[in-house]
Amino acid sequence: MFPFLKKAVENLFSRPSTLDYPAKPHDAKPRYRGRIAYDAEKCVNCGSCIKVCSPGAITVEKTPAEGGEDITYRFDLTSCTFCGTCEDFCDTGAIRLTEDYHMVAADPADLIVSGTHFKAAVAGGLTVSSNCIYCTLCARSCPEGAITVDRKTKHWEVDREKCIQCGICIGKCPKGALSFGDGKDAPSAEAPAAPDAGSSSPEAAPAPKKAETGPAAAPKKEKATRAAAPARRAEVPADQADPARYDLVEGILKSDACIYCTVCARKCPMEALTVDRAARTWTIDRETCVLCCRCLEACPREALSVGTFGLEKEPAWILPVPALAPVVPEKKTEETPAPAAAPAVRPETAKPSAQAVPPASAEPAPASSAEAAPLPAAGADGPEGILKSDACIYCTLCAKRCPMGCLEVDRAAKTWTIDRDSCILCGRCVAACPKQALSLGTVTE
Amino acid sequence: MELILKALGTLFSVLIYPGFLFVSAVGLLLAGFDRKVLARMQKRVGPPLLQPAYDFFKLLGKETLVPSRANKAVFLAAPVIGTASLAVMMLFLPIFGRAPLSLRADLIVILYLLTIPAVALILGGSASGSPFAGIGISREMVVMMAYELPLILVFLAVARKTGGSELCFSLERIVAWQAEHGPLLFHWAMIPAALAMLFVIPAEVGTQPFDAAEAETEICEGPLIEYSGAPLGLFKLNTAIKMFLMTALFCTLFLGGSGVTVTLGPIWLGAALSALLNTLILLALCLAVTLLCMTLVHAVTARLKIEHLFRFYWTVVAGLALISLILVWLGL
Amino acid sequence: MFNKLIADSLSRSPWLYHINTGSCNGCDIELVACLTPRYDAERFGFKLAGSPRHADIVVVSGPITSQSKDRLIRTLEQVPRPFCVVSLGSCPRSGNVFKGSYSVEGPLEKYIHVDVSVAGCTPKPEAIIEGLYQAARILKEKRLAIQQERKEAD
Amino acid sequence: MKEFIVHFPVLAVMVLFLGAFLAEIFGFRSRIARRVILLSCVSVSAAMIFALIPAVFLRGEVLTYWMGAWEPAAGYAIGIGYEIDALGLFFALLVVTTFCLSAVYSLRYMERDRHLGHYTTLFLMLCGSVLGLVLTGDIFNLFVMVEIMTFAAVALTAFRGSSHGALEAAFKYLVIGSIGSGMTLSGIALLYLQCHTLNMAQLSAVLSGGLTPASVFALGLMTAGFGVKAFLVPFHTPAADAYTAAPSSVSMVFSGMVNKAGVYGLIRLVYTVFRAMDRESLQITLIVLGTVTMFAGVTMALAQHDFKRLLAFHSISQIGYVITAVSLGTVLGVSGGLFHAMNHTLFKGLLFLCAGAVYYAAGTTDLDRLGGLSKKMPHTTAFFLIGAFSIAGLPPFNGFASKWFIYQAAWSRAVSTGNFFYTVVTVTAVIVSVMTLASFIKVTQAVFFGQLPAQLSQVREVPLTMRIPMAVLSLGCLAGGLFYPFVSETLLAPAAKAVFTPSVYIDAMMGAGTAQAAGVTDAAAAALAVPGTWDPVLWLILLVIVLLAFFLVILTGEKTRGAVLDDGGQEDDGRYATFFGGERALPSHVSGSDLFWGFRKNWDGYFRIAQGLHSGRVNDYASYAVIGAVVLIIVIFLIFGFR
Repeated sequence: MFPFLKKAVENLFSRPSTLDYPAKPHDAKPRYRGRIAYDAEKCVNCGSCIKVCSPGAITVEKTPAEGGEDITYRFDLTSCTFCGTCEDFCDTGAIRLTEDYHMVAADPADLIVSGTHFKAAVAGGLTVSSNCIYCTLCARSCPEGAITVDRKTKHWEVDREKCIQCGICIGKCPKGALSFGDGKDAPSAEAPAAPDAGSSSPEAAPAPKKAETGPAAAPKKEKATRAAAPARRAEVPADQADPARYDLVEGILKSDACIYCTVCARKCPMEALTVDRAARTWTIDRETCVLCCRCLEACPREALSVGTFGLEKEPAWILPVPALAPVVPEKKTEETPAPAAAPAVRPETAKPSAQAVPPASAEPAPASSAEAAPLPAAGADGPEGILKSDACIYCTLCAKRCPMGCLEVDRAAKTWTIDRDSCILCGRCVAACPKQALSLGTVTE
Repeated sequence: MELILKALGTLFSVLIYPGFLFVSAVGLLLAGFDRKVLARMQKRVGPPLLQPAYDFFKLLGKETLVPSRANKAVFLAAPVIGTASLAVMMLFLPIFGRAPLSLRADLIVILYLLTIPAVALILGGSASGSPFAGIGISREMVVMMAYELPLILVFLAVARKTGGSELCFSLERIVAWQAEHGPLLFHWAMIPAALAMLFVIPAEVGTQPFDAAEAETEICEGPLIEYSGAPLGLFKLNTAIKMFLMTALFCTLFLGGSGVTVTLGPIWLGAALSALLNTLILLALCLAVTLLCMTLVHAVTARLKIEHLFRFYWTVVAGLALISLILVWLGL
Repeated sequence: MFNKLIADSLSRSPWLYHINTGSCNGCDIELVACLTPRYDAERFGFKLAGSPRHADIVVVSGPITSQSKDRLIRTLEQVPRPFCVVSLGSCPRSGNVFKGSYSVEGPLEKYIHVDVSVAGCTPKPEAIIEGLYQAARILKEKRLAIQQERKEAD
Repeated sequence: MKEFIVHFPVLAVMVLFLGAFLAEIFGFRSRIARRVILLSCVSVSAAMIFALIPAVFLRGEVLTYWMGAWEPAAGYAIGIGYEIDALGLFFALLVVTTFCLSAVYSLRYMERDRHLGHYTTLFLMLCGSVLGLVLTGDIFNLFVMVEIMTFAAVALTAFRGSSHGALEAAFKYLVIGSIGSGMTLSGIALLYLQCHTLNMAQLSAVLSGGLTPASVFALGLMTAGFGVKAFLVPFHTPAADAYTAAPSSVSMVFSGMVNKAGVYGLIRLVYTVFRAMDRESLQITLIVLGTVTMFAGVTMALAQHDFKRLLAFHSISQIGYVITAVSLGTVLGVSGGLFHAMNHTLFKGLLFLCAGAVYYAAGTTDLDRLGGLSKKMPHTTAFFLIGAFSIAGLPPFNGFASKWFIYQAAWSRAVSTGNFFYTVVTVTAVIVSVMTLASFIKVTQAVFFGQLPAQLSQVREVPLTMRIPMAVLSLGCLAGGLFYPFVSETLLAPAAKAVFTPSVYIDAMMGAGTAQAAGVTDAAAAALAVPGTWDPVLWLILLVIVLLAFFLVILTGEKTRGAVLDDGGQEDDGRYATFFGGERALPSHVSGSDLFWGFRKNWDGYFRIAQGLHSGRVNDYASYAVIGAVVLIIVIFLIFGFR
């Protein structure tokens, strides 16, 4: 009691710790999520915010107006949980939760944040150019679920009724293949863009399909390399490829460092990789691969990379002849190592080179799948494996670290055994060993 | 004519000074002071000094609801009786240079008159018919039983000290004795009694930690639960007046009571000045006592359970008073 | 003048009664935070009362669950006039994330006129103080309106 | 007129006994005859007693009456003499007030019982015996009256024989009462052996020569005997049961006059006959008895669950006050004691009548089954509150005035003798007073306020003839407190003077000069002076002024205040329902049985022992009585010596 007494008397003669709040404004801490600020101009009316709002505090109202419609978003602050999800999901940054907490009103109408923007009617709908690789990213990002993509049949379709023309998919497309085009049917992979395709968004729809007949080929070449095809064709390294016989395409490449640990296969979202530990084979289904490069990140040995290689050309007779413009055979000259990013293969570069590309490249060539050769053995005889020196103290740390459970250490009997069939040579045990008793080397016995 | 003047004078002293109006004003001021200082002890800014007055006037402007299960007459009369008896009691304390009726009641009477407001509160709560109030009145009564023992011991110690071998319950005589021998607080045998009295005051007034009867967090303010509007305001006023009354009683018993007597300049001016000065000094003393026994204790303690409260008063506080009584009895 | 005094006092000494109608406790905690030394709502005379009969401002938090609905209505009935209702947080006004639940019977506006809404989930104590302050002013207006009515009735 | 008045004392007693016979003969069948006999007897008797007031109180005479004109011969009283001094008449007034009001009350209260003829007979016999007891000057006559009183009381206790515990209570009363009577009789026999006379005045004169061991033994026996009649602590056990089981009109008579008879006997014995109160050790003995009685009574009352049983324990407790005060041996103390005896008659009678009214209306006195009766019985509630405030000693009611006398008397003894014991007595008295308040708060909450149980919704206010006695007693309570100076001057001062002037008593009976011849001198008793200051009338006037001011403000300020709204009869209107944290306001009553657990918890051990001692077994009770009597006698022997 007496310490409290002392404190009480101390307090009596010290300044109160009370904020002089209503008299002096008091700001909230940074990143406080307060009143919603809504910038109608930035809004693209995608409706993601409405979707993610758990209390359903956001409503949209569309009123027809001349030449389009007025779109009004209302954020009811008396219903909001201020979770900030709408802000996170807003791709255009139209929604922002400010640090203003003064949300007090006698009239609840004062607690509704709203904004209206005019959205001109878009003449056409969403269209896809031949750059499309059917990766399904657009379908997955579509807030309205208006896009359906079938990789197998290479079918891309948009439901115009559902599409709200938010444009999110355009941003998501790795190949820049989407645009608001004319109102016609979406171009299929087989049918190149219609010549009269008008682009409202030049950035998003990079392919000037009408301006030149030729340039349409360039994107198609990209497409061709990844399009599904029944035949498998031989691959050769890019520097050795004969441009006459081979298309130079981009894809995942595997180096000799591969230990066939299967991690890449497990990480592949498209299940395009098959790795057989026993047979020490690494296979990629290039028609499935979307070049997301997750396998690169996953590989413990950094054995994978993106590179260009030659892909044996398709026989010309498979090529469907474009209906409108007979394509002059072109030859690709310069940009053999096309980066993974799509814009690199944009018309600017593709156009001048279009002439050089042989006509075959314009067709949707059947994709190829390559089977990598077995890894050449590192040593003269026997496979590579974990080796143990006499420094081992049988501490079992290596066994504990082994992801595959292939190490067994018996402290009492002082034995160290390894199941070489299970070992993926990931090297964790080597790193874990406190005595540096383990190493990677050729197994001789 | 003289009779009328006298009657008017009495009426003035009953209703205005030092009667009802004055007591209410000072009581509310004391309560405000208590709240303010308490807040400052908790490092808060605290309400304005006039906050209890605002509370009181606000309550006058509210509806008064009488619950259907309540006995209306008792329910409404209880707070009025309580306030009136407190206001009248003020006249029996010789704490001002001007104490018209202090000859008319002695310590024992004061002891019993003090129970009337508590009984009024109990009856009002009981009449409201609420079970919460039932618990509240039970606690209020136990609190009363708890502080009555130390209080009577303190009174007897004072009476023995000032009266010697004569019966002396008269407040006037106690004050006169102190004028001669110095305030009782400075007689060391009386210090335990003064301490005990300091503990009795918060229980009598019903402030934390001795407010088990009106614990708003457990039993929704106990006896007051069904009160609203003006009657509630009167009960709040009662508490405020009690605060003043008890501190003033402490001043009378232990600090010499009637303050100073100064004569300055012309007689009438001197009388007026000394009355003013007396009042101011008394007020200062009351503030000090309030600070010491209510605010400080409130700031550093939590509410006691009722059985602990009872035990505390019958052991520690009564013990203190008893020590004083025995010391005084031994002639110290 | 006396009337003015009373009306003035009404805005200076509003006592709160807090009803939790199924709130997650966030708002309740923040309301209590208003009474802490840092915010000290007692500066303006705010005080938590134990009984609705003492209340001037009824603070409602929570989305009015079906369990609490009747209790809320009963309690609100017992508050002497004039009084204000303040909805604390999003729940009483809209149900917030609980809206549409089988057990939510909100919004509060269905049962009683809400004088001041404090939005936020939960509102900051500063915002609560602001809301209560506004309610206190409304209280004064209500009192004056009652006076006016009486005067006209005479 | 003067000639008639001399016969009044004995006639007043005779009328009642005559009425008892008449009631038995004529009142068996006819209700009217019964009522006529009852009312006429009590009113005639009361009128006769009241007619004695001017002579005794105002003129200070002592009236004597010799039965059959058998006046003393050769200085020896052979006949039965009645002697009415201020003390006797003071008690007689209490007695007649009690039985008059009780008679009026019982008209309606007892209407549901059968055998009312017997009731009337027993009631009148009880009244006559107690009246005779306080008026007689003959100690054997006094014993006879005690016997009649005891047996009538036992029979009345058992009157509602069908109700629970009545016969058991009567049996306990019979056994303990007989022990008391036996001791009294033995004491009287011893005295007669020693002094060869039964006249109290003459006894007093003879005993002034000094006490022999036999007369000390007689004193011990008779003190214990009257202690039983007054229900002091080791002898109090039958009181609780008897008061509870008897009809309320009889309970009122018990507490209003039957135990007062014991008190009277004790005072007469120690002050007039033996004049032993100059011994401080005897005073202290009796004060200890009284203090223990008041403390034990009130604590037991706090633990009770039954309205009447609670009142019974309070009767015991208040008698403790009376005995304590009377034993202080000062004028102030004796007047305080007598005042408290008078007030006890008023407020305890009132409270018992209230309990009876509750029983009449609700059919039970169980505190756990009652509640909220104030809305149904507003008058009874008001009377009860007055009674409760009086017994709790709240100013300005009479209980406060008498307690205030007692505190002052005890404290002035304390400071003048420097004996710390008296301080303890003073403190105990104050604490007991607070506990009394507590237990009546409990009754108030449990019976009158709180909420009405559904089964009591048909309860109605009791009939007018039951309310009138209550109203009279309430007025008495208020008047006694407000005009205590008047009471103390006209009633208490003469009665106290009579206590302290045995020579006057002796001379009046045995002829002037007897006292002086026997060497009886009165101690220089001071006149009654109340040292304290307290002006209840002034206080009340001030209070009324303030209240008026309030009401003026309220009336003029009606427009500014919020309206006072009440239920308008709508029981289920939520706006006026009791607040239950929002729950539907179902009937929920905090009943009184254990209201003060915060207090009880700290006294657990004490209550366990005390309740264990009150086992309800008559064997235990009888042994307490015998052991108590033995201890008392030994103590008295120690005080006076065995020589």
